[in-house]
Amino acid sequence: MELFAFTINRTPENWATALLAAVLVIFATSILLFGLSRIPSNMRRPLVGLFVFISGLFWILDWALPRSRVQEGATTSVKTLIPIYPYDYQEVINVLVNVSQVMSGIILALGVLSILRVHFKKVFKGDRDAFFSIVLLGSMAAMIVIGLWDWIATNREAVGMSTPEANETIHTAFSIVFLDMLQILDAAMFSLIAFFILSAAYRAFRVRSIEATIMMAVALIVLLGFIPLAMALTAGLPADGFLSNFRIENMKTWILLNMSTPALRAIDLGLGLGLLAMALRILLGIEKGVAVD
Amino acid sequence: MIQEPQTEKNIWQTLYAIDRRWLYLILIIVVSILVVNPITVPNVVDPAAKSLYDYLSGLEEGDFVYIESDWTNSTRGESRGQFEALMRLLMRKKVRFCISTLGDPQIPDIIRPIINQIAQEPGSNNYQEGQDWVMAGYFPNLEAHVSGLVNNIRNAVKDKQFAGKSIVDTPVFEGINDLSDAKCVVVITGSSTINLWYERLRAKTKLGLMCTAVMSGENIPYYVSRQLVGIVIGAKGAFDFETLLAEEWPADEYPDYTNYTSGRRYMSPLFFALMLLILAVVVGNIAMIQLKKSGGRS
Amino acid sequence: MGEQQVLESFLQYGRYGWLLMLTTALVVAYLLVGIVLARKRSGAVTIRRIPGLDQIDEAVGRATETARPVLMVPGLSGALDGIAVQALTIFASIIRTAARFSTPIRLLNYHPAVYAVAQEIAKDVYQTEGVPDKYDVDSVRFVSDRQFAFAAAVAGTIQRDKVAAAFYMGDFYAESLIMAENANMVGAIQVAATTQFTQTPFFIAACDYVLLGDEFYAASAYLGREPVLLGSLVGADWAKLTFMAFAVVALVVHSIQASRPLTDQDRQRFEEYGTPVLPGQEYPQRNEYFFNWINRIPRG
Amino acid sequence: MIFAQSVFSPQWWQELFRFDTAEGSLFRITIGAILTLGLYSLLYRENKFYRFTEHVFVGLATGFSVVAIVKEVLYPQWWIPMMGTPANETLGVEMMPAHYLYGALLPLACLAFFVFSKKHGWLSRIPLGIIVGLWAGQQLNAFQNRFLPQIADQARPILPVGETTVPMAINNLIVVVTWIVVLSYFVYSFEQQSKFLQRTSMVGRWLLMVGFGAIFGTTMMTRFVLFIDRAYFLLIEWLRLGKPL
Repeated sequence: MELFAFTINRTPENWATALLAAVLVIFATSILLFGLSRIPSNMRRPLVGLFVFISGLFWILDWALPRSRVQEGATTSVKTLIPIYPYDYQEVINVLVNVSQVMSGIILALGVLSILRVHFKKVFKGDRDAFFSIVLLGSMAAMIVIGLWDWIATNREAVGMSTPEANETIHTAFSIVFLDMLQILDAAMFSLIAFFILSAAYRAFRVRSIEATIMMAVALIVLLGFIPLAMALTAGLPADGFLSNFRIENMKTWILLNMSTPALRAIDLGLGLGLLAMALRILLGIEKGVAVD
Repeated sequence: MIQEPQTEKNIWQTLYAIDRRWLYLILIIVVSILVVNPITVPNVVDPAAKSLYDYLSGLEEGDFVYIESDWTNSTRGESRGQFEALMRLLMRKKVRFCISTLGDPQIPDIIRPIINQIAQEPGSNNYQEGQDWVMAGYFPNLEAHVSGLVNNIRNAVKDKQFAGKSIVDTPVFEGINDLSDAKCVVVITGSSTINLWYERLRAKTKLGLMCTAVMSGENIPYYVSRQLVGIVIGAKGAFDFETLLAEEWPADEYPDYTNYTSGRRYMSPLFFALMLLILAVVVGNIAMIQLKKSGGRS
Repeated sequence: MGEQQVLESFLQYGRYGWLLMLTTALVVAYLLVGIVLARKRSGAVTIRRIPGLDQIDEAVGRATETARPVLMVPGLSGALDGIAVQALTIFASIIRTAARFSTPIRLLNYHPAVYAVAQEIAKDVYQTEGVPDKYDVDSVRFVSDRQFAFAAAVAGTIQRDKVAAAFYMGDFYAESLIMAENANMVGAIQVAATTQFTQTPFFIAACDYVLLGDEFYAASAYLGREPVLLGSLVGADWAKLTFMAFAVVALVVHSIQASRPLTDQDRQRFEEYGTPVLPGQEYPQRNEYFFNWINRIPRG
Repeated sequence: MIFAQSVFSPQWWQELFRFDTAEGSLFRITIGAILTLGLYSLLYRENKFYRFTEHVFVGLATGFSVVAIVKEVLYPQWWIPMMGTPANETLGVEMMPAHYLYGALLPLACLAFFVFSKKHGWLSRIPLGIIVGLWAGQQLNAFQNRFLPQIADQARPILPVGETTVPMAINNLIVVVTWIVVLSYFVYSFEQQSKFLQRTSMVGRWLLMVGFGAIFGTTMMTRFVLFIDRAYFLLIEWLRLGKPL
């Protein structure tokens, strides 16, 4: 049974066995993949295509397989009608989500490599901006050290190997770099858009063409419809009856529900179809960007 | 850069291509003055916000609501006011709730003090963590979390603990065996985490959304197609919720109750900033028309 | 498993019965048939003009004249997805023009996996253009995968390098205006296309040319005129026409149905398949009639 | 009165130079405030202060991405399933078996590093292909659940009979017509020779602008509130120039 499930039951003692099994798998896969590098070049394209298609197929099955709610004791869960031995299909899906994330996570190292490359080059070439590159590399290193240290400290506290009091310095350091620096910087950069929206609107909202005029008029009505004081302007109109349609908040709601909603739905549907077509082309290996040329 | 032949520009030419930094300076001045000295503004409640408020306000004591709070400091201006108003309503109605978060691992640390502070207020029925509400904490994987919750809520949060025991063993989760036992799922977010709920949530569970104003355009269609029970939009939505709270618990009957916070506070600077924008657009247009008339550049 | 459970297992097919899955399958079929047909008789398909795309060469040309770089941003996709791949496919043709004129490029990436693909595509383009030595590996960069750090760095790059042309294609969120306004400050020509339609108005306000909606997906077919791409475009067009026709039919049938009262059987069915009912609303919802009617067919 | 605690008072400066590191202390707020001003200086023009802040920002952000990937992805989603966890009775944790096959992901993902190699560059397509393939497979589900209910909602009664009132009927008609007209703008491959189709397509573009105008209007509110919140942070929380909430 264990053999088919590809698992080892863990006890506190057998960590070395588990590690050995994992290392063996890593080693075996490496050899297998190394073997791939020797296959003839006309086989490369179909091979990559096969990888793409099979990984997509898992989710297509998730779309197609019927499922049922199953009562297990006090809880209800969803099961596929056709269990894929030895797991329920939902478990397969959970693994897939992991796979994509773990692989992207490992590939992040490639991105970090790119950053290190660009900035170390600047430092060693004595670029005009070398100082700023040092600042960047320094703050990156500081964040990694503090972040990981704090994480390890927290984990040790969770199993009772350490106490929060003993790790107070590192917790404070982390909360400074995270809450008081990174988060604040995020918020500040985000809020800068207020200025850019003002200058963009100043330039773009001109009665230059029909399109620009429509956009401006609708934007202003919707805007006023959100402002309580502007609503007071038309508050003199009756609350119901025909004239109520000209109250600014009613105009806003009407535009949002009956004009903007269907227009946006239409554009969204087009985007959805484009995305689906893209996905199909990728799965079939006929999209140039991912397939081997 | 626009090269003008004549040395002296007339006022319209200056205004037409005004240096954007002047606009920025005026905005900074206007907002600064009103942030320091806010003015109280009246309100007209949005029906979509009222719809969610009425639904939640109609819940009975002991009902259960699942909350996903995804906001971080970057949308604090809008989401915090919404979150506070929601907490006040649920606590006053004695509705049990469980909060999870998908946005950022630090969110529980940001919102827990807010909840505890509101729980101390008069009218909040002295809400206790583990008794009346629980924090399911942070879930890194959006996709797996939402499908997990929909498939089996107890299983999805059973690893999260409060005071040494699993949160599903606390009184909060009593009688909650499926997400459809929750009266509502409320998502407070500044990002597109809501899309997954539309995709995964089964029709029987109701979904409410508190989002930033920017997201309203794409989410109102879901309110129209009734995939949402109600939608609370931006700081105005927070102000709406605060206004509705004040209607249900008016200040003369409940003098100690806090109904208004940042929703109302941010309304007057917002109003004047938007007025500034409208003024700028009008001036820009007049400048353009004047230039056209005088045969300047069009 | 009892019969009830087997029936219930079709819950995932939603409130609209088999129609939902069938429609998705139909759309897929349209796309596939479109691709197959276009392969057979390529050249027979014409696409309407997409103004923004005609400006690419002009923008790159201007960058060459001023010896300032061309900036490309393939969006802020959270993973390596079709949107980023599509953006990079469009960028490939921009990089090709840039390689011919030896214009410097800056391709700034948000996601490491997108960065890897971008790196490869850029390398390939320079290779096929016969100028592999002109390719600078550092011109294709990973910046940061945190939204506003990315925006800050792009804004900084735009201002410091004084880019002459900027192309934003793919998934963009709030940062769209930060990039576009900064590029506007340095006087760059900007072409934008985004799948997040909420950002399109800001690009319209700040950029010179904007591809609306799925013109973004049509772009690679428009630029490359490859049968596969043209075919899927035609398939998507057919799907759109079908949906339009469906909307008209549904309108008529539903209007007629809405004029008759509900039966108890209808009510029971709504109960069973979990149609949401909101307080203060009639029960069941009006626009469910039509699908209620369709639902009867498979379950008899 | 209000200036008693503000930046104009000696107390404020005393408090700042106490370098108190407790959460929400003036010292910590000041760090954030200075960084905020650094980013805001971009509004005037690109300068050294901005450049410094930007590099700090990118450095911290990338560092945090690394930390977050280790903390939230590699450890819980790869290492733990691969190594399993023994049962722990005191914490009430059940045994999780070691799924050692997870090990295969490491060499598989590492193939992406061949991207710089001239000879084996194609190997990097394998991990990237798997990621993009997984994305592509999900699109059927996403399309079905996101878009089809919206199309379904287009089925609305347009006859003013029964419970449908005349205004409702008119609104419903407008909704459907708008939807169809805008969608017709996005039809690419049919020659738009006829005047009628060209007109429809032009009107479709106008209606699209209505949608975009609405987005612009709603977004402006958010953006201003975010700046107002930052102004509150700088003026009230940091400089203490007014009464807090």
